[in-house]
Amino acid sequence: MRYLPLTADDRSAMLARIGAGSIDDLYVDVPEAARLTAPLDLPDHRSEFEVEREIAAFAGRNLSPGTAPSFLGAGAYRHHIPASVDHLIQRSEFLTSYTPYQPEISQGTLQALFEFQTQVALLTGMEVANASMYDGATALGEAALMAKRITKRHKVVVAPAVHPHYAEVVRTLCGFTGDPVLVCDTGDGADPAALPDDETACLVVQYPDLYGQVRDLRPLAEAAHKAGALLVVAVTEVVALGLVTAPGDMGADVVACEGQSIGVPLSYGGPHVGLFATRQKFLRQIPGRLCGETIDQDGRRGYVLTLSAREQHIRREKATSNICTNAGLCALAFCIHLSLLGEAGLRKLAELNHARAVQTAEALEAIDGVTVETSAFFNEFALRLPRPAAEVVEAMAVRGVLAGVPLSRLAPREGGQQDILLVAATELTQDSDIQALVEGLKEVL
Amino acid sequence: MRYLPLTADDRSAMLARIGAGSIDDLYVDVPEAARLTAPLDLPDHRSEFEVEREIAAFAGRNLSPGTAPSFLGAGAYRHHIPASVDHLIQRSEFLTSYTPYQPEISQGTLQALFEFQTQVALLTGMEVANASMYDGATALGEAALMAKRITKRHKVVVAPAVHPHYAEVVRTLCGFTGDPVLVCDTGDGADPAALPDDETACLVVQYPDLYGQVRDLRPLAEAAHKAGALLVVAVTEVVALGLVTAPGDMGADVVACEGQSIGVPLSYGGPHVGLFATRQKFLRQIPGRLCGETIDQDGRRGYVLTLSAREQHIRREKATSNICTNAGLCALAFCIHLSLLGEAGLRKLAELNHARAVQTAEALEAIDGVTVETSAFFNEFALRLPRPAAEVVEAMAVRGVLAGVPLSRLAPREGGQQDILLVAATELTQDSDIQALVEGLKEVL
Amino acid sequence: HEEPLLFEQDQQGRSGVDLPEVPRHKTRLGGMERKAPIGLPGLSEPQVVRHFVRLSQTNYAIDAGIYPLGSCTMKHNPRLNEKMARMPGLGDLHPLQPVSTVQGALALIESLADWLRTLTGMPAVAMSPAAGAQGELCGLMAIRAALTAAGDPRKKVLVPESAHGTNPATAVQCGYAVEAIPSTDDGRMDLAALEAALGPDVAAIMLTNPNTCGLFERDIVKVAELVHKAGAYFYCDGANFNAIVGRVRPGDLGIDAMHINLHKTFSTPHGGGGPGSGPVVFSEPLAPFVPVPYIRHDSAGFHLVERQDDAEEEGIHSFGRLKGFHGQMGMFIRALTYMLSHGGDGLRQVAEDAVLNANYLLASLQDVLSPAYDGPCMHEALFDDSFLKDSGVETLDFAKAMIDEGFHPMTIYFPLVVHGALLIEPTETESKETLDRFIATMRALAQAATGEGDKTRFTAAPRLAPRRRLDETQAARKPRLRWQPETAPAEAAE
Amino acid sequence: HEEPLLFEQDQQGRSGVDLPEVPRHKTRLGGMERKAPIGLPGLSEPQVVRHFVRLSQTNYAIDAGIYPLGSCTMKHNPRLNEKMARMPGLGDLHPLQPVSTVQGALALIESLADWLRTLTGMPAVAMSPAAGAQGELCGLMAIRAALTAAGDPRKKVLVPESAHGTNPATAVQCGYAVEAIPSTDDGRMDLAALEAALGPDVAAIMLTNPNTCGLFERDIVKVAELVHKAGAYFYCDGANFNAIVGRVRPGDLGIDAMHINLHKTFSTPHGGGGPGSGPVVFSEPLAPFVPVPYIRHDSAGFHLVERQDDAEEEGIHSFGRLKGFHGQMGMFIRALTYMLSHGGDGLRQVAEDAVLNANYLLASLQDVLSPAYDGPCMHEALFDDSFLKDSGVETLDFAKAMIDEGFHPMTIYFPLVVHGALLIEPTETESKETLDRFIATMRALAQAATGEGDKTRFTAAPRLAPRRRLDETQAARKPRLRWQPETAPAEAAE
Repeated sequence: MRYLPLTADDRSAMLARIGAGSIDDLYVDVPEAARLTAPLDLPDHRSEFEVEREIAAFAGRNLSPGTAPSFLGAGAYRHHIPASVDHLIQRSEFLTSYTPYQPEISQGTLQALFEFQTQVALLTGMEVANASMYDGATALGEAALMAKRITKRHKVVVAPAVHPHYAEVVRTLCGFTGDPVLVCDTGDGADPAALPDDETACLVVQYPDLYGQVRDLRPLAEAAHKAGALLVVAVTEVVALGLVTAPGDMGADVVACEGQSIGVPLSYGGPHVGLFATRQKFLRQIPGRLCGETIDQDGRRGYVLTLSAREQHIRREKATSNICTNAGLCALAFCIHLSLLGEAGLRKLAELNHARAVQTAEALEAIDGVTVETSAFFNEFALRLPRPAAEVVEAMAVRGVLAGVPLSRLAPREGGQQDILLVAATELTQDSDIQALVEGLKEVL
Repeated sequence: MRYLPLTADDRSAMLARIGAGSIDDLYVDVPEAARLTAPLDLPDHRSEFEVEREIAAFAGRNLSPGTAPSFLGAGAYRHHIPASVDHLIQRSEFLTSYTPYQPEISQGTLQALFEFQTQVALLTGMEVANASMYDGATALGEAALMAKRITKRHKVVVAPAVHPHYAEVVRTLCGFTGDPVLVCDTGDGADPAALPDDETACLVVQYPDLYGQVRDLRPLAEAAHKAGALLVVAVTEVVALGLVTAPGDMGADVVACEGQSIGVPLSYGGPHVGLFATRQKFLRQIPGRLCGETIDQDGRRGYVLTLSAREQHIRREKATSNICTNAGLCALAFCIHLSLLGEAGLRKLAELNHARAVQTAEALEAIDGVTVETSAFFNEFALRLPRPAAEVVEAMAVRGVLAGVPLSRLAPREGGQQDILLVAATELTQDSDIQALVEGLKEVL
Repeated sequence: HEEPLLFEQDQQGRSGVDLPEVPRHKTRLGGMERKAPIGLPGLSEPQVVRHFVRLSQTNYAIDAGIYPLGSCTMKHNPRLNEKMARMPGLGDLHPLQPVSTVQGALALIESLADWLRTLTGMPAVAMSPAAGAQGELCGLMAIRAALTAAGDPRKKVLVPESAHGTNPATAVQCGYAVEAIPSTDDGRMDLAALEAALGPDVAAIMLTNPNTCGLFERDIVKVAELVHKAGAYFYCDGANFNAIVGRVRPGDLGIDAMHINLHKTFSTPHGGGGPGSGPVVFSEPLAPFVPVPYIRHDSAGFHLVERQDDAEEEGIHSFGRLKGFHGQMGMFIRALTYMLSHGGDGLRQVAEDAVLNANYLLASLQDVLSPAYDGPCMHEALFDDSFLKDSGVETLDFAKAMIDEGFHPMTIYFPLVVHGALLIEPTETESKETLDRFIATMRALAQAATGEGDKTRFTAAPRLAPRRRLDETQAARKPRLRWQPETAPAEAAE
Repeated sequence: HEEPLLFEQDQQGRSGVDLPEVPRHKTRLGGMERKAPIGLPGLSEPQVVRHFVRLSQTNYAIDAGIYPLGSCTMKHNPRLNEKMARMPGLGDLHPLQPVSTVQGALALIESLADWLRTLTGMPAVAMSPAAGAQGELCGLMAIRAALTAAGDPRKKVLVPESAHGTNPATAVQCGYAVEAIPSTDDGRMDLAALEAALGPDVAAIMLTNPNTCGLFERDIVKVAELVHKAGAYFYCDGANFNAIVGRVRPGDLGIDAMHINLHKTFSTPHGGGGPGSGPVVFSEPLAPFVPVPYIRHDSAGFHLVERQDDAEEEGIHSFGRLKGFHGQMGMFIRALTYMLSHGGDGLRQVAEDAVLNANYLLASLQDVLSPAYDGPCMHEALFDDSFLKDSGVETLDFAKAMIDEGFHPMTIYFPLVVHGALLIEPTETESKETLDRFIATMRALAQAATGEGDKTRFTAAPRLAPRRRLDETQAARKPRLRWQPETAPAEAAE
């Protein structure tokens, strides 16, 4: 066993020191009936290369978006990750360290978290941010929970066109105990500004929304605030914030983003990284970890986890959240990639995404019977097809093209929604990809 | 330009400090006619992902031995490299450091080299080893040069069945200045023990030899020593030394190995790593770097490059070799992989290699008209085919099987040698690979 | 030279990425273009790489030394696992690809689920929880869903005093009141107190086993009986499953739900704070209440049930969705790689060596530190601060002095049931040589702390770390949670 | 805690690898089985990983700080290059695969060769040399082969005093006598001395340009004319090509052969001592004498000419083979990735920024250190030790004091033509901020060294490094080049 340093001689010597006759003597507290005697029905240990072959066999049965034209989005986006990002997060000192409970020997992790918090605050246009959540959807759920604590109201309203996964997580986290959660159907025409009432803790909206629509949030912020509610904004494609007005500049009270697009691989849905930003005045209601600046005994600047009186390990049943482990390493990847991009790089990256999406939309609009439904978008839009999108996607997959996400996979299957295909482009979209999509659709439709 | 930190403002400010009007002023010493004014005919800089696509396009035009049954050997072997090896050698502190000229801040590299030298000495059965050479063939060339310095004789004799690449490098390095180098034909039946005469500096043999033959070197050592010559042994498959008697235990004076099999990827032939080991008494004639143990000012054990009076940067035209940069990082990879293997692991690895080769040989021997020519072998043997091996290899490649190395690619094409195929197996050889080889050969022959 | 913040290294005009020229295109942003700059700093790639390399060099890590944080399980993280997680065709899959194009991914997840079912002896497993704490939430939600379905949602969750903070926090987040159960003098839950507390309003008990004192709850089968008799469910916090994997199946103990921290038992790296992954195994009665999405397998292949309405159709009354997509696939790959590498035989050895190492530490330190409880421990050894009585050295000082000796300190002040706790978990991947060196150092420190003479070695520690003790009070009183640009002095504005 | 040697951590019964069981097989080793153990130590994977991580932590690296080693060119090593070198289908190719299965690999090598030909303006290139020094050998051998083919092998190679040690060592290894050409007061080769030395027995001159004093040899075109007129060849040591890439083509200067250190100009990592790669470009007259193997390209694809007899058939009088296989493919991939990333525009900027940075250092330090020569420098700035005169501080002390300031020292005592040389090469990948910090430190050190007061800051330096000054004399007098097992004391043998 390559990972186990004890030899048989070691084990004997150690048992002798302990005064135990055998390892079984150390398991005396286990009820006898529960002590396994026979081996479980599992294979024995294996060499590295045998394990590699086994994992490769799983990989071989998938179609990788890296090898096929792909227009998949709807909350997860294939972006290019610079090689240095993955290298740096694999450094032993980052990868194999624990939560920085001993700050004197964890300044690397802590300073990076401080920088991450600053980046998130800047990007969202907010005042403060935490040290990350599991993903965008849970960050949104925690945002709604925080709104309930702040407003001391119980009702959460989720506007139309919020990603159904996000809405479901909000419903699970906020509604499980019986509190009301109003989730509008994704395609509901309801005016979100009319939704908040005097029982509403927060109005939850998405920006750009599920259909990729970019719209001014100021009227919604006004409506929410007028009703005494908070405006909580979900962002599933954080690269958009390089090009469009930040939620914080339009009156958002909490912004919950999925940060995967910057530095984190798709990885079939996880681990990703949730960004959580809000106003300074809500500081002590923030869930999760916060890193703060301070000084050491010699007066040197340093960083520590702080305000932990909000957290479960100190506050137990009175904590703002039960979160413990977060998405530290993904937050680091986000921080490194965004450091590489910088102001100019992020802006250009966002412009490229938009340009590629516009090119894709224009190419698709030239197909008979197909319409782009999203009037203003960043890098993703809803395409109305003349037949159910799910079937079209399957037919395209057979042709080796990942054409997008059929709305019916996420939203109720009734009504005209089933003909909607969500199509995303990124900087990795090539002309040949667009051509393959268009030609495939022409054949399939 | 992502790798260049200077901004346009920086450049102006720096030119001002220098007192130069423009960058051109710093190139005043270049003859005017040689100053390039127009850009060269080269593409402009590109993004990471564009570069990745371009390199991937090259990769896509090759058949990777990782995806095809492969029996290629003849001096380069596909072995499994544990994931931790490649990770560790990529650590910034190893990868991006220079030759350890400042030992106080290079102890990591130095201690690893000291450990490498010890491993090489143990493995070859010799007393001392250097800190690496470019590859096995150049190590052999340097060994022959060293023998010339030690014996003060000019003639080098290369026995039959030495890898032709190695023999050619010896001829280039030792014979270029007009000194005699007798290179026997690979398949020459000459008795190598009869070759050394009183002008011979060294007898060069390979072990296991080009045909994979393992034979006792003691008679050759005796013959060489009797003639006043040294016995220089080349090892192209270092894993063999885990299972067969070490050259040092059979009277070798210098052992030159290709170390690629342990820790170093095939990489289409380079970089690999040359191992160079010899007797203590020849210490001051060793080429290349040596790392030695010493103490620091506070009495703590430490390591330094030593005996550099042998080397070009001190000794200039009187140096033992012109080598400067060696194969440091590959030596580190070798050292890490061999540390992981340890005594027990290397032995088992070697046994596995032998077992797989025996299985392969037995399966091939069952084919009509095909004979294994090598009577005793480690993991590689010569297979006589009923027709020219080069054609067979091509035909097999079309079937997606890398059947081995036709001897004719290396050795003179005349005579019976052209029907010889060198077939190697390693721990990565699977039953299905052997089956594909046998079935393919049955069809092709 | 101290590494400045990224923001202090800003120079606009620099970027660490190159991108192709943006093709000419119509803008379709609906007038929502950002007007002001974001304020991100401009650095080149060499600067960014150096920045993070330099930052990393101030961190301690398991790859550099023993990291004996009790209840955190910092064991060796094999690099093979990292390599596998990055394999093309796995690491780069999109969570919403057609299911027909990800059959290998689903098969991998199911394979991991099979290992978990076999190792725990439980019939069902929910793979989606993003971390242990979310696993707890998942478990309690399933329990609440089952009770609600039975028309009896109940009000209370019982939690022993020694529990992790996540247990009570989770119970509250799930809408329950929390009642603490005291511990006995031998470091286990007080069975009599449990019996007294159980009643018709108790929904569940949350018990960690082996518990946070590093002890196996001897009466666990009895606990399960009592809990079930009271109509409640038995949630087991599986944070310490690494002590018993391959030797004890929680399913044989009467447990109804248990999360498994993949990073603890199955060595996915902790990454300075995550990501984690917290699959939850369930008993038969709770199996119909799992969250979506989940995988179903039939002759046609693997299917992903992503929606509550689809689940309902096949009789699963799912309580809903916990996170964005299916789960922490990257962690699944690492954990499965770890399992395949160890095999059933190796996993059992993992537990045994973890327990052996902890008992070896306990036996070797018991005369100089003060063990909190008698008897063999499981995977971690718990001491209290009575050995420091009147020494002028606090547990915190003792821990900080370890830093100057080159060791990461153990967990301190947890569990709360012990005064000034020191909880040491060596894990199975530490060699006897390392333990012997650790023991020698601890013994020397204990003697120095309790002997005569100057105690600044403790009270002023650490002195050899990248930072000395940091002012946590100031950090909390005047929170500075982000960099702010220096405000231009008023004079400059003239 | 100091990291012991691997051999001191040995315990048999441990291994850091698992391997499948060895299938039953007949042994066909001909009785040559090894009898005695080898003596390799047994360690588990966690121990090996920790060992090398801990060792690495005692190294300085370019990723952690400026590494201003003159003539070594330690610049940023992009991680993209490492990723590309490991791409399946490139990193795992066997050198003796059928050529039909490696067309992409050959195309890649040819593509790199094209870049080198274009950047140097030379018509031919030999790709196989394993490092710069082997490139020198390759170049001189081609020259010797050409001269021999012309019936006039000659006897001498002229080398300026300031040359790298590899130049004379190479010339000797190639069978030539070496004659040194002195330098002038402005740091260039003495043209008159060259003219005097040239004659019918001179085979070649080896000149580094920009030279090792960091200066461009102004008279290089004249040198070429003189050399050619004497019937000799002009070998240029291209170690410093990074100063002129994209701005000057060696082919326009009359050069006949020049090696290119891929790690210097094209940033393949130096790895603590290699591997390198040293392609050599050739002029038309030398092109027919290249080593095997080389690549030929026609309408049928790429061919690899591996044998001298095959080469001869197409009119190439190859001098033979220099190393085992075709060349340092892993380095080729990295270098080509670097070139594609920079493009022609970026490579020119590389040279300009390298020169700008060096001149900025020179201008900023010239009043406190003593510049060796006047005028602008190229990519490195050379100082002598006259500023330290009577200070009690030697160049070595000054360099060691830099370590305590967190910097890797510059190259010292090279080139030999300057007394107590300090050769500083910042490279283009250092920011102005870093240079300014470096300058401030150098200025402070220079003032401290030349001022009044205690000089132990220099003479006792370094004090803050993993080791203080090491006893190199003892190392050389009593060489201990390997670990030896402790001999058992005689008593124990009883």
